Amino acid sequence: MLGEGIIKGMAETAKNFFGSYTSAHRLTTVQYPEERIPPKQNARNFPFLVFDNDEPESGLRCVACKICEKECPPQCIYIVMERDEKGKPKKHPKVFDIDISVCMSCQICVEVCPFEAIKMDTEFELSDADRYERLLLTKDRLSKPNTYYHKIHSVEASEVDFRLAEEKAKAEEKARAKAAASSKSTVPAQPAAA
Amino acid sequence: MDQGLRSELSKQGIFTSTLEELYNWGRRNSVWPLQFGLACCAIEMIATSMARFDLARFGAEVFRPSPRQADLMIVAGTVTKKMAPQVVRLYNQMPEPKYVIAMGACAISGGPFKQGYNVLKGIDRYIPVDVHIPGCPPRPEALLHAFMTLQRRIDSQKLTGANRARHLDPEAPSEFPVPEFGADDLEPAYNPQVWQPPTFVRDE
Amino acid sequence: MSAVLDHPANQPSGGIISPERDGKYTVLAKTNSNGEVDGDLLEVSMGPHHPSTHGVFRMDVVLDGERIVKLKPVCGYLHRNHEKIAENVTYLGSIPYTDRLDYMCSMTNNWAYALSVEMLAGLCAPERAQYIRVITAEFTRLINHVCLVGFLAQDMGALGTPLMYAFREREKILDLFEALSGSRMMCNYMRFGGCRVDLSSGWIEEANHIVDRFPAFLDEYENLLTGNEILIARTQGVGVLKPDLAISASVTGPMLRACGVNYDIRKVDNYGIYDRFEFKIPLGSHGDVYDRYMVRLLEMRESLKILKCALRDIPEGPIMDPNAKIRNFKPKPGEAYGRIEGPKGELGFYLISDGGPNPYRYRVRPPSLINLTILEDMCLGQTVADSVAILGSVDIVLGEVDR
Amino acid sequence: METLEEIKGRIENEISGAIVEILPNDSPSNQRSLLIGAEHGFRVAAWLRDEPALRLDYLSNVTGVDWPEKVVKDKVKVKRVVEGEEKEIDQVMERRLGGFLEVVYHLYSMEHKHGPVVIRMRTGDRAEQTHLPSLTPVWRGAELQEREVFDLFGIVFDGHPDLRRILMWDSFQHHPMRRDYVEVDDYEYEPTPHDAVLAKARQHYPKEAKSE
Repeated sequence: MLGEGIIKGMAETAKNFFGSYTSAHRLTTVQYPEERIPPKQNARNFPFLVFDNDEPESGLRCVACKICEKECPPQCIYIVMERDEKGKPKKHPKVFDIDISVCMSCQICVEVCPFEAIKMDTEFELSDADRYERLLLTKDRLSKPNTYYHKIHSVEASEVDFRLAEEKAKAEEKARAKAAASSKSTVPAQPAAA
Repeated sequence: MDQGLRSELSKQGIFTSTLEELYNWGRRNSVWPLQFGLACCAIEMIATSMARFDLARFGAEVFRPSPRQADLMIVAGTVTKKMAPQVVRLYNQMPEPKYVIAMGACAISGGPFKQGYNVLKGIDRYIPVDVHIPGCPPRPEALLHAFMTLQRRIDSQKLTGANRARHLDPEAPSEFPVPEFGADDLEPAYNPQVWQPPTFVRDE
Repeated sequence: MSAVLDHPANQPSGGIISPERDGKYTVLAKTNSNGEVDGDLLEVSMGPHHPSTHGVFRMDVVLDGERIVKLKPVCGYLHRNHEKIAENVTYLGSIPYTDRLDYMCSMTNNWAYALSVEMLAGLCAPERAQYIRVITAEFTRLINHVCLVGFLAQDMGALGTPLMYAFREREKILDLFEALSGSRMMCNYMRFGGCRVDLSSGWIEEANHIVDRFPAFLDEYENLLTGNEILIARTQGVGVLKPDLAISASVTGPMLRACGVNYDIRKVDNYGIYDRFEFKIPLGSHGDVYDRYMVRLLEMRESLKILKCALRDIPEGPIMDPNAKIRNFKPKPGEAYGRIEGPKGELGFYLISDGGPNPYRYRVRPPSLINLTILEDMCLGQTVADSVAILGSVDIVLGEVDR
Repeated sequence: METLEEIKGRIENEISGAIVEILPNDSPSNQRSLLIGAEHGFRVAAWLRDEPALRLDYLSNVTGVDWPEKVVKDKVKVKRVVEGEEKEIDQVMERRLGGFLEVVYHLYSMEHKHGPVVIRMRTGDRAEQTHLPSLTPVWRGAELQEREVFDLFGIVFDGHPDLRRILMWDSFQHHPMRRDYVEVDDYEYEPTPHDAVLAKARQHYPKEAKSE
């Protein structure tokens, strides 16, 4: 019969219309500002820097090794290493900028970082009228405490903490062994990753 | 009329408003976007307009296929040099008041494709942009957030005075020159009326 | 209107048009006894901004009344220099760029690239990674086909409704991808030698849940569309493509199979672990828009079979080849061409290494672009409105056409 | 499928004057290729397509590769008379390898389901002799891809029905995928400059140079 297919389609639409009130798999609208989709464990948007012990400056895990700067495919990371008066490099970034107007959220910086210093944030409400100032994340806007990391990626953060503690213990063990062997040096060098 | 008197009146069931508020309220809640996608972000833009995120809740009910019926241009995706003149032309065809959202890294600055020879490094070189959304691509919620940012911006616009809304200023241009294809780049490379290379220099 | 006829290969022939031509360009229009074109031809530029061109694609159409006499695809409006950029970033750095090629199916793009690098460097992904790849690739095929059908219906005037159904299912699969890789669209998930992260706990259950529900959705979708008289009238007998022309024009994917040619790289190359799954290859017989639509719907059902098996059989184990190096990866000089059956057709990557950290030459074989070769042949003699349906059925994504 | 050596032998037997060379490939992929002289390229291609045992009816991929001129340094031992005595001395010899452009075709067979057979053709140089025969009449699938190679590499395909630029605009003058293509300077301030971008930054903002 001509029109049968159309009627069948209409019936399907009607079924969906009423079904959308009752069944969850029909995905009703998320009323965004008031209601949010619960963020996923792995969700990523832009990078941030992790610091330990509530010390945003000295607690930064970043040692300014510039690996992420080099590996970043769109080249949106800029790092300047801190130097003391004599010009000797300190293992600390003086400038750490990420241009999120360029960043493509690929997570390669996180993957290549050997110090677990840079991680992915889930924050996405960053739209702004100003392109240059507000979309350039400087070090103070990037630094976030480890507790925040635990809050957004709990599973991953615990794994990282475990791994870091293990490494630290190993390094201390090594340093102690070294100290015992030479028996002269008194203070073991602090491992870089700590 | 001060805030106190107004709230007092509204308790009595009398609502007062200024012309400015009414005007901005109307404009704010009937922004119709242009159905215009360029690249990856366009898919997220479509996803935003679909049932799960439903951009229509904010008054952006319909995506208009014609620029003549649209108020908002969402530049969703990479603007290449080959496409830039068409984007400007579309913008010129939109009636005032009109707004532009640069959605995604590519539209803001060329994004990951910035090093490419055919990629325009930011659509703000040719047309004024009201809101930038970083992200590659931004989540649908991020577009909704940007939309609310735009609504707040519209809400704060003045009807009169020196800093009145752009479309109320007869001096302010509504159309911008369309760049032309040259032998090795667009000519001109940017519109100096809209955009100047920033002179910011890092001090360390 | 003689300007149209100026091309040296163009010779006006009498009478109207047959879509089959032997690779020659002939302008075909009604001519009078003197060999002149009857009446005026109308040149229309459809695009680059046009609601039905799937992005920034342009067709220069010459019309005789409402019939298409000549059609030239014009692309390049999204030429983002992917290949040039890839020559300047490392092998690892190219992976996120491949996501943005065909932005509906980032997982299959990842896989094609990872496969090519694995061929170039002699790596092999472990069992579990192979299974994950199959699972994600088949989910990608579902996303692509379901959205394509939605867009196709929208192009033909079904404003929104089928597309809304499609995007609803897409959202569910995207949620899976986000839980797996962290991003909805740009997964950046596969690596040469395996995958980036392992499946989280509960992921397989969730995936199983979606796979179980999907056939019911497909039935719904077919109820909505397949028997619809308007759809049938708009698609059957429209844009017919003959198998020999399709082969000669290197058409691949569902487009080719709709013409009845049995060529699916999953079966031919048996890349990955596709030889372990039982699935059929749906073939069309007419090669028209309707067959392309049906082939895609049937392919989704076959994908679901693969998904079911893969989700059941997935073993435990490592997900990265221990020989794979992510940083400072420098394959030996040489070249490799690896290809997979993407949702749109054969997606291949051709890499030349000179021993450095960046590829010397990096080339994407884009199925969307190459399937456009015969767009004109399919459209000649059809009406303008049909050209929209035909273009929709080719299934192009501009990120891949122009790169 | 036959080995490349067999194919090479048969081509040279069947097509008089055709020069075929097998190019090695050291990578584990082991996809070696046939280098075909440009003059006979068209006939060889048609033969590959029609030969019943091969039936390479499906042209998968066409691409260009740019090999600019390069200087290779070889150490050669030279005998020379120094102070009346004959000595062997290491001498560095410089060889100039002429640049050329190359097109690579990847062929498969849909009928026999085998492949790939990779064939290549090379131009004389990179400036004037950039003509190669078009294989579009053999495989329609080459049409858009050859246009792309023409656009990005500047190889002119003789016999192509519609050789125009495809990706860049028509008035564009360069061939951007060539390795010596210099991009136009449309630099703007970038907050995160390094490598090549830093060089540009220094040029545009001299102060930027001081800060590093």
